[in-house]
Amino acid sequence: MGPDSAPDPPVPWRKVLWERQPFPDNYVDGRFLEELRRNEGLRQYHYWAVVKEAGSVGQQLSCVAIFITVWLYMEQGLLSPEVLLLTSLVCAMLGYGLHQVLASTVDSGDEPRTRLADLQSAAIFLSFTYGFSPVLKTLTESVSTDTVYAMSAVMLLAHLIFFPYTQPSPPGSLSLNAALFASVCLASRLPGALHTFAMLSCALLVFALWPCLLQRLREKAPSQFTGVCVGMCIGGIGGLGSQSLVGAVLLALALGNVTFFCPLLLITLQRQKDNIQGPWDEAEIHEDLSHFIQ
Amino acid sequence: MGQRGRAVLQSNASQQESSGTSQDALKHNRKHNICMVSDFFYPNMGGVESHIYLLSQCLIEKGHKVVIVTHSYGKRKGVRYLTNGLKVYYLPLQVMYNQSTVTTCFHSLPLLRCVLVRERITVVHAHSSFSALAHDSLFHAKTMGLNTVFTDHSLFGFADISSVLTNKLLTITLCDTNHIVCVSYTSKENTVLRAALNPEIVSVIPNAVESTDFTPDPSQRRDDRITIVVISRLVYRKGIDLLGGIIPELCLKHPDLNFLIGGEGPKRLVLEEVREKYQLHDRVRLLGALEHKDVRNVLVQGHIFLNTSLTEAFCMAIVEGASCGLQVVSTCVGGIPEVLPEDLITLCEPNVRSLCAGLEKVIARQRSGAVPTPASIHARVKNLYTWRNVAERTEKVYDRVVGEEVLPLHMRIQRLRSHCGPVAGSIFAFVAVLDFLFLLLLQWLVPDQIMDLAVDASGPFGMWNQESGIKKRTSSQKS
Amino acid sequence: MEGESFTDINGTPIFLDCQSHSTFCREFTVTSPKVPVTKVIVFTCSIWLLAYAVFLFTEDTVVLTSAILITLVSMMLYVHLVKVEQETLFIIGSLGVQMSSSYASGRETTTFIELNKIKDIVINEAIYMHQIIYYLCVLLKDPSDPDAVSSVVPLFQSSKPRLNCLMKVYRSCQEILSKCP
Amino acid sequence: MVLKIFYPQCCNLANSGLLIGSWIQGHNSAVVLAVVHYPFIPGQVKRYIQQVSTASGVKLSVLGSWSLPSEAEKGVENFLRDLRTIFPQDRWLQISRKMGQTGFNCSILDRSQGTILFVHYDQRNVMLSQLHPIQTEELDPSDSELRQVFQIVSLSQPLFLLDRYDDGPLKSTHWQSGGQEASIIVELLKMASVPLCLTISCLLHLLPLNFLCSKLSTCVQLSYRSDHLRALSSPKTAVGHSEFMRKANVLVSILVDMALGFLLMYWLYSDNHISMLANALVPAADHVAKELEELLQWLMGAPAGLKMNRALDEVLGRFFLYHIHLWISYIHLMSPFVETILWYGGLSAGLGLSFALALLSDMVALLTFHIYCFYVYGARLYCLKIYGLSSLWRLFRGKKWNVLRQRVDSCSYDLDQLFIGTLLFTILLFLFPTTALYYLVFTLLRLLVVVLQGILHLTVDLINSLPLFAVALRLTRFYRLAEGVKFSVLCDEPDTPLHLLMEINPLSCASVIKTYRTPTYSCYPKDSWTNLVKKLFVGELIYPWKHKTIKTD
Repeated sequence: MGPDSAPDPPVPWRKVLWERQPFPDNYVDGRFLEELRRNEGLRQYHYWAVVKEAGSVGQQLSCVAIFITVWLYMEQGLLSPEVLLLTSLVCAMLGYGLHQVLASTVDSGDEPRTRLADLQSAAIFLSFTYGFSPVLKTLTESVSTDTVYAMSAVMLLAHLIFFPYTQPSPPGSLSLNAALFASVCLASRLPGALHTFAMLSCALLVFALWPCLLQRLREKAPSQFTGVCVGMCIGGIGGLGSQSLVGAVLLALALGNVTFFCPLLLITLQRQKDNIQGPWDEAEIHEDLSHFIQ
Repeated sequence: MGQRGRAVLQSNASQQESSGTSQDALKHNRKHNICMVSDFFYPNMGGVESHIYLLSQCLIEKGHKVVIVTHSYGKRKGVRYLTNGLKVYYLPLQVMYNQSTVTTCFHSLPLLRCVLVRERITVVHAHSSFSALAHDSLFHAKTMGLNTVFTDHSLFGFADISSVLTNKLLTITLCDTNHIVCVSYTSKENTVLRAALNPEIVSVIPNAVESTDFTPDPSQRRDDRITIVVISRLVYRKGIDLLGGIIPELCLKHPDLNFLIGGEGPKRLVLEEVREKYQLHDRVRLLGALEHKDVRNVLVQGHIFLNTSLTEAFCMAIVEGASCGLQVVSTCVGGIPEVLPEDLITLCEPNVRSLCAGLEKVIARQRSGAVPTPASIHARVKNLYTWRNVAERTEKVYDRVVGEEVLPLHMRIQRLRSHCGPVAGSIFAFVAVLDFLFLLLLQWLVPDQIMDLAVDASGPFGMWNQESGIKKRTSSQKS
Repeated sequence: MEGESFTDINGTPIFLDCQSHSTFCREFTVTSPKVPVTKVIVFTCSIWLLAYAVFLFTEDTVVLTSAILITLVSMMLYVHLVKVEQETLFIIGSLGVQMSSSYASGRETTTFIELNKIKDIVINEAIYMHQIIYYLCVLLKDPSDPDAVSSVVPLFQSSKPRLNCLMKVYRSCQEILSKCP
Repeated sequence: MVLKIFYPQCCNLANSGLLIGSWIQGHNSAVVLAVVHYPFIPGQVKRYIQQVSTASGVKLSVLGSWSLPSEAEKGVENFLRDLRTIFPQDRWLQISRKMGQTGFNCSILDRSQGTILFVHYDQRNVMLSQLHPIQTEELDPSDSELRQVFQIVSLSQPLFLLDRYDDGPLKSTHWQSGGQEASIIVELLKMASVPLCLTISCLLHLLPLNFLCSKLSTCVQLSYRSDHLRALSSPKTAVGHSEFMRKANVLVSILVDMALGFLLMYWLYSDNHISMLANALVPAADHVAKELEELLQWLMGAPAGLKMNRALDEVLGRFFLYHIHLWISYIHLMSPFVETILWYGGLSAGLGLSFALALLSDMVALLTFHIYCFYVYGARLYCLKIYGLSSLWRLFRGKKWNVLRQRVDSCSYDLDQLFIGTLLFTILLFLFPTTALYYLVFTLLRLLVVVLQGILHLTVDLINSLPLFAVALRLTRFYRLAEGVKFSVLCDEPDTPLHLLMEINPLSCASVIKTYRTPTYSCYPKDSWTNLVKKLFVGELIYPWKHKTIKTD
């Protein structure tokens, strides 16, 4: 039974251990590795489907660009805080209306938030922001502008990286917090307390409430979703273009990259995939077992 | 203790007398001086640990000299003796993660060299690919010109980044290892693929079970109910989440069903929550960590043995269950289908539905009484896997390995570079050269002839075989 | 009796001198070689040269003074605390075992262990630095449990002879211990 | 079997006679304590042995005979053998010395014949020495042999009282003191000590010492010393070696302490040093305050180029400046009385140097109270910020601390919670450097004071706990404190039994201090180093030393 003995076996080899077989221990049968499988369960992607999914990434990128544009306008004094507040209010009302309309079309499973709760939240937002805006104003006074810009840039990047693109509705805490942190930093650079207040309300609108509306839109009216994405992208490029041409070109390049080039790369690289599978692989649990314990 | 000291004295005397004839005797009888190396050994408990211990005992019985090298466990460091003069070196090396030592490729060389030289080792046998010390010893043994054997106890995937790295390391250390032992055919396929080996130098030698320790005792069962026994560590890899799904499903259907679960681990929480939610406190008993000697007493209380592992190279637990006369239900993963004949095991897919169906079938058979008696199952399983057989087959591997020649340094470098890819191969060829230079430095600092040769406790000139009185004394030292 | 020459674990020669005062009383003396003069000179010179090099940069005589002081003090400490020239094992049957070591400065430390505290004298193996060595040791009884060993007292700790030397001492010790239970 | 005979060195040249000593139980050995010379009357010898045995508690007996070659009479041999019938014994040792040999011969008259080992010992040293580690139990047959030898020799002191000037019927050789010397002074002191002790202990009982608060180190020292005095002045004599040593150590340390204290007093009151000190103190306090003020001004600007939050910076700076102002006015109010305070304070040195040091430590604590205040404010503010920031940082990442499971869980927050949390987090984060800097500076100041106080406490503790008596004993009478014994071969002649010399191996100085250190209340730092750094980092308050008494309640 040791290695290299008994060369000519009369019975066929079986892949079992419990039987003493007339083969040496290091015998290699013709059926060696016959259970080896490659690239099992590979998902084939279609280019346009991937592009459509990538649209939400581009849309979020544009959101950030729009926010930056608004801040640039405010900083240069081209946009008065009152106008911004008014616009925000109108947008918020419109968005809330749309949200309610979309919610009422199909009765959702979870219990809906009451109007009163929404109103309460809004009151909290406004009062806290208004109350803290003088403090926030002086907060970064002694910190150098470059530091504030760098910090905001990093935070906005973090927002983009950690944003839950598949389901933006309950906003991911880290991404939302990063965005709010960045907006507080940027808002504190503005000339007045009212400016800060307006800027923060705008940030709340763009980073917290807009993704909720977008999620609704995607669930209820998927056809419009693509249009909204395209619209946001154009809006972002246009807005940034009015302030800096280079910024707009860079944004356009980035958007093109994310929405068109990256999906192409994914699909071409997938052909190179070589994954070995066999009986030695750890079995995966596909069922959802959490209902047994919760 | 005093007697131990005396044994040392006498052995040296006899050694000097017989040193002239020893060389011929060694070749003729093909007795080897084997050094087992692994990070995992007693007092740690587990499959690899008991494999090394029992294999060593059987090899000592066959007249070979066996020493074990592992890292120190807490206050247990230095040199210890176990039953039958099995000498264990607990080397003071830093433990990094999961009892595996830190590896720098070099720092273990001085101590390993000392052990290999003073014990006059002919074969280095490393165990477990998780053990950094085993990899180190394979590398250093080659530098010192010794033949090596490696036993792989576990299966690995190919998909994630950690296994890619581990597989590369395995490719490098196994590149000039003389022979590899795997515990099942699946494990062999896996190892051949991972380390890019020639399948001819890979032998399959299954683990074994001390079947005399696992005898059936039907009187311990309660016949008014059916008991399912699960004995495993409660971790994800053992499929405890599946078990958490099976328990409520079956318990609702069969009011006379009981679960007896032995073992400890992070997934205990899952089972406790299931028990809590479905009010199964009287029917699902969690026994916690079991000592090896208690396992049999738990097994004989059950009718069915359930194994829900998600991956397993050999699975001794199902053999132990069958040896105690239980019906075995198991997931069909890894090497499990090779272990028991079809009529002794019910194989299921690793999901709750399939496992439940398999269990229901067995429960129905059990109810109808259409199952073989425990004694007959035991009689069939008893002689399937014995340590003596394992030792015999391993001995043949050693015989084959000893005859092979060890590659000189330049050949070794060539082989590393051709076999392990241009980047990793070159790096490790460089490491091999450094290792060789380090060895030369050590040989200059402490020449081989200055090291005292160790007095054999086991093996052809072992002192313990000759004095029966000492055996008993020191076996008690194990505790 | 004549001294026999052995080597220690590093290969330096040492001398074992056995004196048998009576059938039950023996004295083993292991003598290590003296510190070689060359070593001392090299050590001193290297420190002084280093100090002189520093002195050339800083031009501060404090450096030279402190270098001289450091060499003197370190040599004195070495001779007084580190360098053991002789280790003696004095075994008196039915009374006990006395270990003493005398340092190069002449300082002597002595420990006497009574026989009723001794369980046995054995040769043991241990990991020392990056080597595994044999050493002779006295096993002490645990006062609460006569079968257990409470601690181990190593012998010839600084000279560290090799196994053949230990074997010789061990045999004589066992001879005496077996006579006087 | 080897028969061991412990033989006193002083009897090497004794006239022939009877060996008096004791067999050691459980061991095959005998201790020779004395030689009773010829001529004697056996009855008297027996009576004498009886007397001494009852007085000492050791079972003494006649071990055998001793003969010196000088009186080389033939008849003696037989006479000696016959003595055995007079003093019936199981074993009869017959030790004799021959001309031309240094060793003695010994023959045992009993059933067994075995080898003999002579161990010579110095009777005086063995009698006076105390074997370590100290065991308080009574003689126990299973005990170690050497311990028994030591105990027998030290217990049989009554035997040694019989000295050469005694005109009794018996003459004997053993270690002899030069006779009882009586000093009048010593006797008077002994007489006086009893009533003195009684009065002191009465006084101590009268004094209500319980009110003393443990915060002031002077009070701690006072209660500590009073405890010592109470222990010293108990009218009972010390029982056992360790109690005696403790008392002696305490007495010596008090005496040394007081001597040092008087030296200090002498220096203080001799050249009007007190007023010099007082005059220097107020300007020094002023100077410190000014330095602190400057430090605060610096902090209120842009310290080390750091940009702080201006508003908060000013608020904090003004707050601390006001404190310093308060402090300075307080000091100036106090300045006329400083000299008087110092004058009376200096008197405390009369109680001992340790008191003066403890008082100094308290004064340092009082004088740096403003620093302590600053530190506490800074630490509290900093601690608050750290806690706020850490919990808000968890919120920032969408996690929360699960109190029940003691771990960080993920948690989905509401929009408004997230918004307010981030707002607060941002504010705290930007204000944090300002607070941290203030905290850092004042912590460094506080640490300086703590180190100073720590050194003072250590010194006091050293004075309190150093076993001066034991150290002096070790230096002057090394044999009194024995770690063990050491043997050397005395004479090794072919025909005689082996003679060994047993000497006393003195306790090393380090272990003397370790064994006899007087236990004290406070002598260890409260925290380990890593713990201290951790505490400093999270802004918990640190104190210099912890008292054991506080820890218990």
